[in-house]
Amino acid sequence: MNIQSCLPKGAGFSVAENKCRIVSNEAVNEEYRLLIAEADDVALSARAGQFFHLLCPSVGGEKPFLRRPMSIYRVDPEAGRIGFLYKVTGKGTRALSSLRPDDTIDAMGPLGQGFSLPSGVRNVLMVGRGVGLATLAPLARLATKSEAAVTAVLSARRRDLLMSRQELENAGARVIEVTDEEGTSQPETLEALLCDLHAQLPFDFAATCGSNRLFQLVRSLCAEWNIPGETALEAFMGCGTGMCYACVVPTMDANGKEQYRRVCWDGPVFPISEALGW
Amino acid sequence: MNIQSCLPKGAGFSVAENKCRIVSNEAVNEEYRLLIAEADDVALSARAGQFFHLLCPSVGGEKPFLRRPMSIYRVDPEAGRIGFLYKVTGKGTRALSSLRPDDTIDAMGPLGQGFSLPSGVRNVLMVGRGVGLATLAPLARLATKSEAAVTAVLSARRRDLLMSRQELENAGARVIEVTDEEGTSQPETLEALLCDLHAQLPFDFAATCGSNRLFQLVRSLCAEWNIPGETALEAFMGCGTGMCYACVVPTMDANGKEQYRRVCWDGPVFPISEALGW
Amino acid sequence: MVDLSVSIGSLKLANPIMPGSGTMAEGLADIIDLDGLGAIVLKTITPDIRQGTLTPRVAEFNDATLFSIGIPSKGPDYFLNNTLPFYGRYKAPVVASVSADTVEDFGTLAAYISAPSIAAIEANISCPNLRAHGRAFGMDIEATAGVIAAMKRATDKPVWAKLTPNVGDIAAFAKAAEQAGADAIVTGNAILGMAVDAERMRPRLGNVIGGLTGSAVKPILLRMVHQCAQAVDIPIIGCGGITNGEDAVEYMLAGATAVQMGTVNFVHPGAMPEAVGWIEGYCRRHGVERVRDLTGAMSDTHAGQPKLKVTQ
Amino acid sequence: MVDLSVSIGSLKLANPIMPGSGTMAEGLADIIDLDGLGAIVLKTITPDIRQGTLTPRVAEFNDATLFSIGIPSKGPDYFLNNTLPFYGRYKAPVVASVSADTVEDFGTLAAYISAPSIAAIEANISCPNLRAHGRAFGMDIEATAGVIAAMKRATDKPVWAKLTPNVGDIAAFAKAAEQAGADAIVTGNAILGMAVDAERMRPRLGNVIGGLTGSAVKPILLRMVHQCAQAVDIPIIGCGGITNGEDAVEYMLAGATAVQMGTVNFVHPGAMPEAVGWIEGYCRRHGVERVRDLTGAMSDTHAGQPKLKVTQ
Ligand SMILES: Cc1cc2nc3c(=O)[nH]c(=O)nc-3n(C[C@H](O)[C@H](O)[C@H](O)COP(=O)(O)OP(=O)(O)OC[C@H]3O[C@@H](n4cnc5c(N)ncnc54)[C@H](O)[C@@H]3O)c2cc1C
Ligand SMILES: Cc1cc2nc3c(=O)[nH]c(=O)nc-3n(C[C@H](O)[C@H](O)[C@H](O)COP(=O)(O)OP(=O)(O)OC[C@H]3O[C@@H](n4cnc5c(N)ncnc54)[C@H](O)[C@@H]3O)c2cc1C
Ligand SMILES: Cc1cc2nc3c(=O)[nH]c(=O)nc-3n(C[C@H](O)[C@H](O)[C@H](O)COP(=O)(O)O)c2cc1C
Ligand SMILES: Cc1cc2nc3c(=O)[nH]c(=O)nc-3n(C[C@H](O)[C@H](O)[C@H](O)COP(=O)(O)O)c2cc1C
Ligand code: FES
Ligand code: FES
Repeated sequence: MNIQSCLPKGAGFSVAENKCRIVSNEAVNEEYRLLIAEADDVALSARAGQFFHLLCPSVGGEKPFLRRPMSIYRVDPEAGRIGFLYKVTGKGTRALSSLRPDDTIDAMGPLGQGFSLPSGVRNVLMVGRGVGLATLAPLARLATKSEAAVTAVLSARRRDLLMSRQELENAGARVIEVTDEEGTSQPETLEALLCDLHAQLPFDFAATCGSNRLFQLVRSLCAEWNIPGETALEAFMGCGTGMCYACVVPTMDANGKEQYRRVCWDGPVFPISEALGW
Repeated sequence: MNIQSCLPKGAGFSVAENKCRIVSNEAVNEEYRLLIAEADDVALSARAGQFFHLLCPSVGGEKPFLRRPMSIYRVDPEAGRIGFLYKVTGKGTRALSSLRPDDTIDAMGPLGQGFSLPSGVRNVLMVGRGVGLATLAPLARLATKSEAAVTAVLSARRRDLLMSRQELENAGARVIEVTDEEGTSQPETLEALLCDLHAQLPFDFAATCGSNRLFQLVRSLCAEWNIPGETALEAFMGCGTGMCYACVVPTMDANGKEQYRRVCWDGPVFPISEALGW
Repeated sequence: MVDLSVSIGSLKLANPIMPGSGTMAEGLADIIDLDGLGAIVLKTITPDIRQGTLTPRVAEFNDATLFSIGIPSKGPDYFLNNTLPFYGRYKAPVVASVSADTVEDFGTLAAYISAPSIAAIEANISCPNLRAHGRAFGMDIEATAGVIAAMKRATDKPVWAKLTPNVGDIAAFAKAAEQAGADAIVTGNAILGMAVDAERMRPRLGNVIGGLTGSAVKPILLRMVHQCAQAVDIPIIGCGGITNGEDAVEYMLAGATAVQMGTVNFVHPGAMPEAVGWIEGYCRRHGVERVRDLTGAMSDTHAGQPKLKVTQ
Repeated sequence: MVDLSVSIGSLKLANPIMPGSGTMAEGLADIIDLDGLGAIVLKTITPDIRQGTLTPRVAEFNDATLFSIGIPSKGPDYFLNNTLPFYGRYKAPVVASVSADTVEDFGTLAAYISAPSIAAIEANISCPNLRAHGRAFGMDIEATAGVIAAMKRATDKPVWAKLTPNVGDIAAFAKAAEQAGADAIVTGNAILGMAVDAERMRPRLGNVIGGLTGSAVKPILLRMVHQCAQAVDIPIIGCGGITNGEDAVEYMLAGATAVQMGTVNFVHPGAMPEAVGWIEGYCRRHGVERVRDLTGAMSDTHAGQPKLKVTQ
């Protein structure tokens, strides 16, 4: 439900400054919180990999001037709700964590280019860590909807920091968890595991997000297996709407030329072959 | 009680940045609120006519950058409490009104020159309106303590906006209320009333605060009756501690020369003969 | 009925609100109706293709931002073939903005992009990021005049001189631009600033120095607009920290004919249309029939009266 | 143990924190121990007696204030007979600040007040309120050099040149002051600003224009300090929006040897002693033995390493 929006909508406006009522905003573990808010149709059109630019409230003299980008973690059109999974890192996210049910949040979006599963994909590999787990969750739903199998490898420092298992299993994904504390998350160990899985049933698409090391690994495997892949990148943002050019990252364009591209406008999801890590 | 003060105290420091626990902060009528806070010894040394410079909290992105001056309305050394009677007019006082019991307020003070009753005064006249009622209340207590009789004339637009009757009667003052709605508050009406009272039992000191019209009236009566008087002035303040020279008002010095003086440092209380109104 | 239109020389705008160059792009059209604007001012372009400055490109304060973007530019051909046609669908006049390395190149570029659909050309002589430690054309009074004169020779379009606030006597720069033929003055661009990360002992921006923008700079640019208004006869477009209609009115009262809103578009994309609405309400409340009557209508002293005849 | 002392030429300060001229007075001694300061900088005085500007004298923003005070001055005799003796009880060095109407008068006043208890004299060539619309000595490079040279001829005390930020190329002014013999540069005074009351259509200040100070100006003055530090060899004292120890460290990393804190004293009179404590903790945390090693220690680029040898 859109409580108030002063901006013209409908007729061709694909992005809105949605004033959303908060349903819940609870900690899911020591580091992450899940914010669920009511949303109108424009917001509910969000696709996997897109993000919202959230206006964080001012709390006790601390004013997060700019909005903060958050990947869409959950879209539930039936309930009319959207969800964000976020880590409290600085003043913006600290302010977010102060929001209570029935408060309002101004969530501008949906923004950016989401994941685009090539048609006919049958077996999807997803490898995520940290915030990446938030970004990949809706992709699993997208993939299983188009009847692809999904294997989601979740990585974290400790077992208690793993998230999204339930979310991904609900989406029909097979979930494999690896952690630093158990020694199962190093690139070499993971590479062996992934090659094994690929040997059993070859992946034809891979997506990764949330860690540079995982990105490097998945990119090299995509090249080796000769399959397409995508990754979502992060950058400090100003506008989130392609206007300020603050969020540029170096990318390799299709012709192999290195150039800055805007994470908020050209991304956040890029073909894995064009991304250069971060 | 002083919850926390990082500043050196005792040894000659007459002013402190008191972090005071709030006891209550309730509306007394449509326009005014009474804030009661716990205070330590430095704050409890406040004298009638002095003020505190209050740091107002930031509320929802509104940040009152500078402190706000408030006259001391009540000092209760036994209970260890001080009180302010304030009108919600702008962002600072709006922020003050958001404070709840057990919140902390940073009250710097006591500051400025308070009232100084000439010794031997027997019959004190006080005339106040609006905020002036807050400023004059502790003077009544001071006067009755030194065994002077006190007549307090309280003026307001409407009867429901009159305040401090109880406070003043508790202090042993005779209270006379006049209002615009009853037609008892015009200067002429008031002048007749005051001259009447003076004829019955001559006043030997007068104090006024809160209205320019009342100030003009009382000043001319003081001159006519040849008695000393004082008035408390207001001005926009920066520091409140005599450092910035923002709060100057034109005054007549003892030699009849007009010059700017600092309300926070040379005042807020000035001899009525030296003040020029505002 | 309030008449919201204002004239910038020969150019008539439906209302006094437009974006600052570089603070809107095609993306804004996904969120608001650009036809609600007085004008559409486009990002500065350069003759060559540029990538812009190193990252990170933004640092944030309570009431301001520090951006160092440089002028990422796809060049004049991309501008003519892609950017301009995109905005062709709107009826709001389109203002181009140009920058270059030499006075002559300003002229050449202005001539090259003087397409019929362009209503005016703004000279960004003030971009703080192009030169080492921010020295720009706009900090040199002869270069300022030189750029405007070169552009006036090269094109028939109205030329707006967007001054940099990183000067001492802003009014002298406004006068120099006026004498060189500028049709309007935009006051002004971002103020050079810097941010240091104390814990990491390093600059926060890739470019070390950037442009400070947002509410915090408003008192400075407002003062400069007032000074320019007293020095020149051509219209002044105020810019700097304007976030709503009230800010815009303050600039107009101080002498601006129209205003540009910048950083606020990044945070509240609806800010410009909302400001138009607020100004209309303000005029109605104050009995002002024509918004242009607000220009310079502030009283000269705190104690004085507004220089405005109102109908009430 | 961190060595907090810094040297401004021949003058050794116990720590790098001092007030900005005009932002402390006797009243501060009722609240904090002035001996905790690196120096005590006094309000500017003039040869004549002055009342200062019209009221209202202050307007407030979220993160800044706009003051227009002028230089209310009781003159040099009051200064010598009343002000100086008051501060005689403190061991922190006392710095006077002077302003005048002509270059020569700067020299005459400096000579007149060169009492033994004065450790240095600051030249306030930048006061924005004395002249119509804020033009000041400090906006003219020859006048800047002239004032410093006149003072150096007139007194043996160290002379500090307090620059105005209302100029284009601040480094050029720092260089001119250095060449004229200044012992240190203070960068800098308040930035000229203005505030308009839209509803009442009038300026908020009696003087129309005032000086913008407080946190909001920090990025601008910090950039100027960095530019000055690259241009001169004499010490630079940073000033502008410093509210705590972290701000002070940022200025030092950018090139300042010491700092002045201004407006914050009005809001948090304990800010200066607290900043000294914070800086000590910072140095300890970073293994910095001498606070003076922080001066200019920031890395030149965002990606680079601090130019600092730490002991850890
Ligand atoms: C497209 C995109 C999607 C994202 N999705 C998520 C998500 O689903 N869950 C989640 O927890 N986080 C996500 N992030 C990261 C999140 O935006 C940052 O953690 C957040 O902005 C930090 O703000 P802060 O004020 O709490 O931290 P501070 O460190 O105080 O922020 C200071 C400034 O740095 C910027 N910043 C700091 N860290 C980052 C970062 N990692 N990426 C971008 N800007 C940053 C802030 O926006 C702000 O401008 C995403 C980032 C991007 C670009
Ligand atoms: C010595 C002294 C004692 C005072 N005692 C009381 C009191 O006991 N009770 C009470 O209700 N009010 C009192 N006032 C007035 C009170 O300080 C102002 O009402 C208050 O500062 C308004 O702040 P604001 O942010 O709510 O209003 P705003 O109008 O938003 O304030 C904007 C600015 O103007 C200043 N300002 C506005 N009105 C006044 C005013 N009348 N006097 C001084 N500065 C003003 C504010 O401090 C602030 O800097 C006193 C003022 C002075 C000088
Ligand atoms: C990210 C960013 C990019 C900008 N790009 C340009 C530009 O290309 N050309 C230009 O003349 N001004 C540019 N500006 C300056 C703005 O047009 C405007 O002058 C400035 O932001 C001050 O206004 P504000 O305080 O409302 O943001 C840019 C500003 C920002 C924040
Ligand atoms: C009320 C006030 C009065 C000032 N008076 C003087 C002065 O007399 N001489 C001077 O050189 N600077 C004066 N200044 C400028 C300060 O010393 C300082 O340079 C400025 O406030 C910037 O620092 P800040 O942002 O920390 O306040 C004054 C500033 C304020 C706010
Ligand atoms: S954040 Fe502004 S262009 Fe991406
Ligand atoms: S408020 Fe600063 S001197 Fe009075």
